[in-house]
Amino acid sequence: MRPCTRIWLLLIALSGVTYGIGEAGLGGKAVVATLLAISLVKSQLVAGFFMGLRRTSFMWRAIMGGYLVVVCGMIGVAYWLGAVR
Amino acid sequence: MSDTQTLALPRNPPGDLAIWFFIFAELLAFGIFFLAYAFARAKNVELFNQSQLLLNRESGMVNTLVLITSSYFVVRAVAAIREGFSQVCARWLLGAIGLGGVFVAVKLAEFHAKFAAGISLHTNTFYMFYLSLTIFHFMHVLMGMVILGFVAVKARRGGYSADSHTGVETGASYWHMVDLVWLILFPLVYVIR
Amino acid sequence: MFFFLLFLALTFDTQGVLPKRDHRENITDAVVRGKHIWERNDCIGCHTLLGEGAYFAPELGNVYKRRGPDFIKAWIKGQPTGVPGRRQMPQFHLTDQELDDLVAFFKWTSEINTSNWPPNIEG
Amino acid sequence: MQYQSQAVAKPYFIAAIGLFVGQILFGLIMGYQYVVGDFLFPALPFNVARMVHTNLLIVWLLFGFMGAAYYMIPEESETELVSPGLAKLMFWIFLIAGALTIVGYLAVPYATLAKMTGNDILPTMGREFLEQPLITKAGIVVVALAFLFNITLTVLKGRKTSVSLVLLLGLWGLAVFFLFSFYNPANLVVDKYYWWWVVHLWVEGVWELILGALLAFVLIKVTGVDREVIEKWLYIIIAMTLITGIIGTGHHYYWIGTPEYWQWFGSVFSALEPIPFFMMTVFAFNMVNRRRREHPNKAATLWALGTGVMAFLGAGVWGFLHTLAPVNYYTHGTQITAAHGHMAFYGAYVLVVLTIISYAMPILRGRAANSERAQVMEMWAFWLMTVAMVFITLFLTAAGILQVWLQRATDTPLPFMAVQEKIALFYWLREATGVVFLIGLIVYVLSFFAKGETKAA
Repeated sequence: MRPCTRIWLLLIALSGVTYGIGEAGLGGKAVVATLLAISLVKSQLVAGFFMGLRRTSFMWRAIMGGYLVVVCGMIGVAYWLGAVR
Repeated sequence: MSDTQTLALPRNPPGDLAIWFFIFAELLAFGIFFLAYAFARAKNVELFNQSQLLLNRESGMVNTLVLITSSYFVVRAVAAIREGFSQVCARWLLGAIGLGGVFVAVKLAEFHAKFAAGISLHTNTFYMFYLSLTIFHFMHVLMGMVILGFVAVKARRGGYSADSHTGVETGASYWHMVDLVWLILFPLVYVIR
Repeated sequence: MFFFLLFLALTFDTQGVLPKRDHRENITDAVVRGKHIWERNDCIGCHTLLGEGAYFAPELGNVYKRRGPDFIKAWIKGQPTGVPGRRQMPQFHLTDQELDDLVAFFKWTSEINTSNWPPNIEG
Repeated sequence: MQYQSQAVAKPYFIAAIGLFVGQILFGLIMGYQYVVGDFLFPALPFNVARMVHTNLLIVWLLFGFMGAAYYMIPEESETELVSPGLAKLMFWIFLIAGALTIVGYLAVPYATLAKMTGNDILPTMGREFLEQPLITKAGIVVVALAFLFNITLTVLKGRKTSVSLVLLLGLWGLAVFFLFSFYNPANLVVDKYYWWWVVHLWVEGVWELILGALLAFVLIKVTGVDREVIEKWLYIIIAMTLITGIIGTGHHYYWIGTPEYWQWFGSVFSALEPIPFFMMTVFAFNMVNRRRREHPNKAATLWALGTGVMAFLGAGVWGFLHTLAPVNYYTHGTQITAAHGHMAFYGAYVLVVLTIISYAMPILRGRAANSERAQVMEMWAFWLMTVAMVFITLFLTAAGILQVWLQRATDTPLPFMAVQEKIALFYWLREATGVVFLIGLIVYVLSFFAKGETKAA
């Protein structure tokens, strides 16, 4: 099986997990953290393997990785703020 | 910064460098929009949680699978052209565009249901964000389909080769960006609560 | 291009909801005439209206609520104050009818839903 | 000079500088009126002085843009201008119409001027920056059409470059959006909504395209860097400009009666507006560092770099300071806005026009660059004006912060005029730096008359 096919199946599986959590109607800090982590992993997989950033210089990977970490992290912060309020 | 010489890098990402500036600009716009959503929610948790339950999570999930798969098709298209198979490349691209069409159809059905229920930008803050974000993304899908369409037509005519196929990679990179944005948008707006 | 389309879509949507926020059913002939008096004398060259204009003289979007109709008319009639060194407002020689129209314009303007701007009555 | 018809740019540039001087003089009068309120009253009320100040700015920048286009387009298109005669005719029409308008502002009360010029037929006057009488507005349209006709046909018959296409797009956009100045509905909210289509979409939209094209042209000439490299930058910058700037219009739609979602759209997109300006700065410095030749005109390079930096500071940083809706709630319509307006216009548009003048004027006068002495004077002028502008901005910002503090963000707000008296010190400081600016401008004008050896073009 081609590596990209494996990545594709992995992405499908992870999306299934996200959907499952949504169907179960779960909430709370741990669930939010899990969902954000899954999103981060998925988007990194797309960026690295599909967009081909994995074979580029550090700068490109850092820009994309940094962007994803900041966005997912800040979303996490916002949810945490919403939970403590 | 716009040629390899000044960057002094081992490798640039695939496709025309200009598209990457564009991609990062778009990602930045989406990123700030996502954060605006998240922080607006922090002030209004109840409203967001209630409204979120009324979204059609099934169609969101279907569209996630559709976009991931279409992105995968595009990867296969690039792989094909790297080996010089123009027609194979074109077929994968057409498949990806077809899936884009499925996304559009599902999304339109979803929008139709919402509009029929009388929901608009003014219903509440949640729906303002839901509609803005998804419509904004929707327009990117349409734009991506147009780009892939041009690339597919050119590939069909044998316009690319194993040595020269920047155009395919450029279109592919844009399409992956559209997919990547959705991978954050879907959990954020439809699931996380 | 794409962003311009989005901008047009938002403009279209805005046009649709504006009537609820600007109460255009209250735009009487007096309000229309008042707006022209406002423009004809270039009031915006010193004052702000809903925060836009020159920053030389007070905000007038909420002047109706701050001062009331009689004060506004008396004030305009009494200009310039002639206090040495103080900022001066010209005498525009408005008729009573024109003053009423201008006040009608200020009244309507003060009723626009501006998302609670300005933060307080001083503008 | 490679093409004879480029010479028509010269009167445009001279007129631009002349009107610039006028603009600054009126600025100083207004600055003085801010502290000594009855200065020149009733001969010259503040609103008239302000009208002259802002209208002169717009008109001289337009002269600068037109002169720049007449200079650049023949060289870019590698062909003579279609009609140099038309360009000369339009120069005189525009200059005379402009002068008459200013005389009208100064000679009769504004209401009388409105009556004389047919404002009753189609009322368009008395709105900020669009104070021009109906006939002047119509005149602007005629001049703009003749100008665009001339320029567009020249581009069409010659070589088409990215620089000339971006410039054309910007100039056409300028003309198209100006048409909204004729739309003045009785509903103030709708009036303001479309008023911004002229004002915002000019200065944060199509004018930026013109700015980018002018800067790219001068950088190609003075650095000798490959055209392809510069064009790629130009494309990316204008793409970013349009992505952020168009929906960024929303930052004007927070408090004028428009729906509240504009607070989100405006904040999100205008928060990104500094990016194209930042890229412009990086672009200018990058190209100069990679220059392939030492152009004898060092002053032009300085102006170009200054454009990048000051546009970023004024439009980017000072714009960002108060563009987010929660901040803007308190700063809207205060001296903070004035601070931003001054530095943004100076950094982005004044400097880019002076850049192209600095580059083109020596060539129009038959030499590659001015004498050493003249260039030194020009650089002095640059630093005097730029440093003065930085301080004007800082003082106005300080005044604005105090104003917000005393009048807006407090439980015991003071009335407007009481606050103005409390911040008078900053207005005095601003006026003093304004005088320094004028000195810089005088040095600049004198640099055109400086003697010394020059190399032939």
